[in-house]
Amino acid sequence: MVCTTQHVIAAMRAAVRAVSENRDELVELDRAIGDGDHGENMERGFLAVDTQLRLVSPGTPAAVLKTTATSLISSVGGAAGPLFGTAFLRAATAAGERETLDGAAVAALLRAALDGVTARGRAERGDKTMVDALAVAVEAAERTADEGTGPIGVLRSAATAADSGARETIPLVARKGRASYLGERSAGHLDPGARSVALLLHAFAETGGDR
Amino acid sequence: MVCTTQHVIAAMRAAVRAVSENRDELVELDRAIGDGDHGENMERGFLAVDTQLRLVSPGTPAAVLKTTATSLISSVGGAAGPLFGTAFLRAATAAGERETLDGAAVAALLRAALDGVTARGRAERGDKTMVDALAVAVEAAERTADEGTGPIGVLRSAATAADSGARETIPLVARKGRASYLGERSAGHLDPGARSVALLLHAFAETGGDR
Amino acid sequence: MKKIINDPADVVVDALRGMAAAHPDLLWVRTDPAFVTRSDSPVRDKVALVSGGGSGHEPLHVGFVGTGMLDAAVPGPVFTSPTPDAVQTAVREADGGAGTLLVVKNYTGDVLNFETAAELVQAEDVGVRTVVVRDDVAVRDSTDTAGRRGVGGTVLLEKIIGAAAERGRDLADCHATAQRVAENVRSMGVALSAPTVPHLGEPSFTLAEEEMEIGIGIHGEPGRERVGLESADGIVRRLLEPVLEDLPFREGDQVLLFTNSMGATPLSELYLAHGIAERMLADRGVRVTRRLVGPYVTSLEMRGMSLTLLKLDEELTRLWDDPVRTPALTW
Amino acid sequence: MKKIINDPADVVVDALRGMAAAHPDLLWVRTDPAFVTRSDSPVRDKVALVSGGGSGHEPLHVGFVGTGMLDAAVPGPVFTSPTPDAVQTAVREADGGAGTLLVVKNYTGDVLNFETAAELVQAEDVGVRTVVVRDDVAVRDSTDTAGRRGVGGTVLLEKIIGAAAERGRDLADCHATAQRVAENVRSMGVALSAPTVPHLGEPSFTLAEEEMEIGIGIHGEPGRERVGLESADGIVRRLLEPVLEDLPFREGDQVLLFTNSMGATPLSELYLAHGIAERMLADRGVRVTRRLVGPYVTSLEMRGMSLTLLKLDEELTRLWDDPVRTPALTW
Ligand SMILES: Nc1ncnc2c1ncn2[C@@H]1O[C@H](COP(=O)(O)OP(=O)(O)O)[C@@H](O)[C@H]1O
Ligand SMILES: Nc1ncnc2c1ncn2[C@@H]1O[C@H](COP(=O)(O)OP(=O)(O)O)[C@@H](O)[C@H]1O
Ligand SMILES: [Mg+2]
Ligand SMILES: [Mg+2]
Ligand SMILES: [Mg+2]
Ligand SMILES: [Mg+2]
Repeated sequence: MVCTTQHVIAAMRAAVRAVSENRDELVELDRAIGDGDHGENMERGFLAVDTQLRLVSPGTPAAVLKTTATSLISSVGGAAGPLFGTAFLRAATAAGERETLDGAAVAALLRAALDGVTARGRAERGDKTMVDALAVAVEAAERTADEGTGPIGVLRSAATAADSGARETIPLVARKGRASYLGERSAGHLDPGARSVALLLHAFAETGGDR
Repeated sequence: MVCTTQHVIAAMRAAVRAVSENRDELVELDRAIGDGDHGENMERGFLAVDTQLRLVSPGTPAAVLKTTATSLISSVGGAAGPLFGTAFLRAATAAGERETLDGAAVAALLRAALDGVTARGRAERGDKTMVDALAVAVEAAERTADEGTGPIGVLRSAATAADSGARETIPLVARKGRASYLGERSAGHLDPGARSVALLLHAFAETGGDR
Repeated sequence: MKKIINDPADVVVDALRGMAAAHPDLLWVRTDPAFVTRSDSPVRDKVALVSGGGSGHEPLHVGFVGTGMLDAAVPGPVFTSPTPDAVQTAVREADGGAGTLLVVKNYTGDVLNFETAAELVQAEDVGVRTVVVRDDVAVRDSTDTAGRRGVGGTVLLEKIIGAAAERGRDLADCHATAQRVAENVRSMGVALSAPTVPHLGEPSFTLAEEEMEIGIGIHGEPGRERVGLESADGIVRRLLEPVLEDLPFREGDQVLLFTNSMGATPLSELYLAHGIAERMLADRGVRVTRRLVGPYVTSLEMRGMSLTLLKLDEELTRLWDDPVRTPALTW
Repeated sequence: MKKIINDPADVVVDALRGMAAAHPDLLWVRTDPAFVTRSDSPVRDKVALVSGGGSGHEPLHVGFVGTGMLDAAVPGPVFTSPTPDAVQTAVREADGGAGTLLVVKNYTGDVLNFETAAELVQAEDVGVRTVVVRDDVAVRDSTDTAGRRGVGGTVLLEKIIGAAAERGRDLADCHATAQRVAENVRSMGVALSAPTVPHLGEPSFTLAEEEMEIGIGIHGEPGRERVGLESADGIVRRLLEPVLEDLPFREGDQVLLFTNSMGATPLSELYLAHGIAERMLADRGVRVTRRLVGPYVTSLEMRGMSLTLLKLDEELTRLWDDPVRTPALTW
């Protein structure tokens, strides 16, 4: 019940597919309360991740995560690039030298990712951003990990929680990111970044570890 | 059976009304094969004519026609301004010192107008311009005048002939004016300037002389 | 109709008032009749360069009034030539004693009204000459028709002859040089959408989502043919080839390439098209030595572009490079 | 989608190639990563002024590279901030040893990416400072939100600080002056139609025939409120009043009035609106001493406009008047 480097790579490949398949949904969500590029941004970013992972053949989970981070930072632009980039960078740091990740480690990585995003973007919960999905995901992951669940179970509970965290952004009035320019008119729409968090976690959960 | 200065003024007033009432039709015709301003141009011109006639109170048919000409020239712009302006200017010259106009005089004035338009615009019959309506109108006017008909009868036959002259422009390919830029695509549309000639002649015929 | 205007009947004069406010150092604006002169007009002993035509093509002509270009511009109503008296009044204000050259785009209305204006001006003992620009190869060149329209080439001519006049050349020289420019310039345009004349309130024609109009004029009049929308490569080729063939422009020729927006084309698309045109010209060995890219001869909010080529020689190049200071063109 | 483009994925680079062809004397263009520098870059011992941001706002920023304005501009994909490495590479090429000032419009993406770029650059021992432009009064100014967007004010800042750098002022001075400009400039915009991002193929939002969007941004994001279309007087008042109240601008203040087109607004409408704004300002005793009118901060083919007011003092006025030579701004 641990997650190897190959699993992390497979998880990232699943994320690449998930982002591409859901590109149009992300575009539509961002069009409603942003500038409509979030699907493009994520797709461009994860295609770069895909390419880099092939070129680099990283040898540890941390190396996979770091390659992911730098690929995102140097290809996405927009708000999502530095934020997801920082998230993966912090997760890489948290992974350290480990060769495999157990459930607790996965939860710790997610916590580190969340800390990175909030340090960078200064968004709080309720600001209608990716933080709203990520924060509840981290809490669910920690709860599940505490129960001794393996990495895949931890990711599954994180993904499910992220779904509801994302859904909960719908009624909110945005206070960060582009949607904040809309004021009250941002209410009634799902935050695209929060949706991306859920998408990524679901992709990771499907392939992210030994069952 | 003669036409006095007052009749000529009344005829011009009728033209003012006719142009205003048919402004939109002229716009539509010009939109199809030109730049859509012919209705505006004619209306602006004849409103200026109306104003000037009130200010000037011309004392002879020639003076009415000259006031009309200069008002058109200095207010219309576009192709129609100088062309109709020249037409009325030449008609004024042809009217000379006459206090009244009989049928033959009206026919002579129309002939002078036509000569003016062709001298200015260098269009020939069949080029799909106002000349196509005016030329057949002049011929009809001359025929009717030769039969000893009065001014109103002459104008009526001119107007009726102008109608068919205008209609005959429909199949033609334009060789002069803006419609010529369309080449073959100008066929199938009534020439707006030809329509204006018919409109003016009908207006004159309704009020243009002792019955 | 979506426009930032007050009364549609007043758009020309209201816009002129805004120009006057925006360029107090460059322009002197009158509204009845409507015309614009250089703020230092008349310039003593300099040939006056005066142009005009229907409004709706801004910055043409009013935006080209200033040092090194036009002395006066006479805007008519939208898409309608100004009247002779307006032109006459403008010439009276602009003429500095060395005569006036009228720049007229070849439209029946413009030609006839400026013709009358020239007669009126001559009667006041002002030396006056006229150059007629007819550069649009979309229209068949023929003496038994109205002939070719004046489009993008007008700007190039006004810049070059403005420089000639500024250098103190006399009327005959300015006129001869203007003729030379007119003979060596060719253009062709395309529309992706139609303009809407303010007082008409509706677009002049309708194009389906996947259509474009090739050989478009600048007055909302339809073009030569309607075809399916193509890539930028295809569009540029459709404009450039008839232009090249017409003069013709040959291998080794030095040219000025003017890539013009019809109004609503984003600058990025315009540069993109310009880059393609430069490449196609390079492939044929035609040497682009000067260029102009921007919205200079527009048709209200029409989307589309035109390409203009002017064959250059040393003298025309020098005059093009001379300083110019107007609202729309400055170097 | 009606655009003059080839592959939608290549629009940014294809447009840059066209710019390179159009302005060989002014610009040096690179495409991987995409950025533009002055042709004489790096300028020894001059503070380098570097900006960038999403594409689609042309001429911002690439059209403002040249003498007296930007040393380099880094265009991202359409409406998307460039990445840190692109900015880093551009700074490397532009920095002449006196440090670099980054001009960033206040959008989360731009701020974060330029922040990272600044860190990377600093690690290479280049002195770097950042000024963030946040002039859009349509957005509530608050520390617990993303805060105000950077819009029209950016051009004015780039021109003025470009002049300061050209005069040889040091990085601290350029930065302080830039802050002063940023603090004294306010803008607000309106859209009459939406832009279409090339690779999306559909307009970013839909406005009915009689609607306009007040407080619009420049990225196709909807604005603050949607209201019925009004006369030019009404539109200008809706933009000008919140701008005036915000700083606030007071009777006797000297200001630069910048009337900006969002892309597809005809120049005549823009001048018309400018004239109204000048009149309204005169009525309140605010003195317009400098002005800029044109499409300078656009949003692709969006129809609409923005008004920007900058409170001037003698120094800012002098810097504004300094010569500038770029593709889009020259005097
Ligand atoms: N300050 C922030 N903190 C956390 N997330 C943010 C912040 N600002 C924006 N986001 C997230 O970024 C998403 C938008 O990303 P994207 O569309 O790619 O970038 P941009 O807004 O630059 O176009 C939003 O939906 C939101 O979840
Ligand atoms: N050379 C010409 N000779 C005679 N009539 C002409 C000529 N050119 C144009 N016209 C007439 O002018 C009409 C168009 O007038 P108008 O729309 O007012 O001017 P413009 O073409 O300048 O917009 C045409 O329908 C045609 O009848
Ligand atoms: Mg976005
Ligand atoms: Mg017409
Ligand atoms: Mg017309
Ligand atoms: Mg974006």
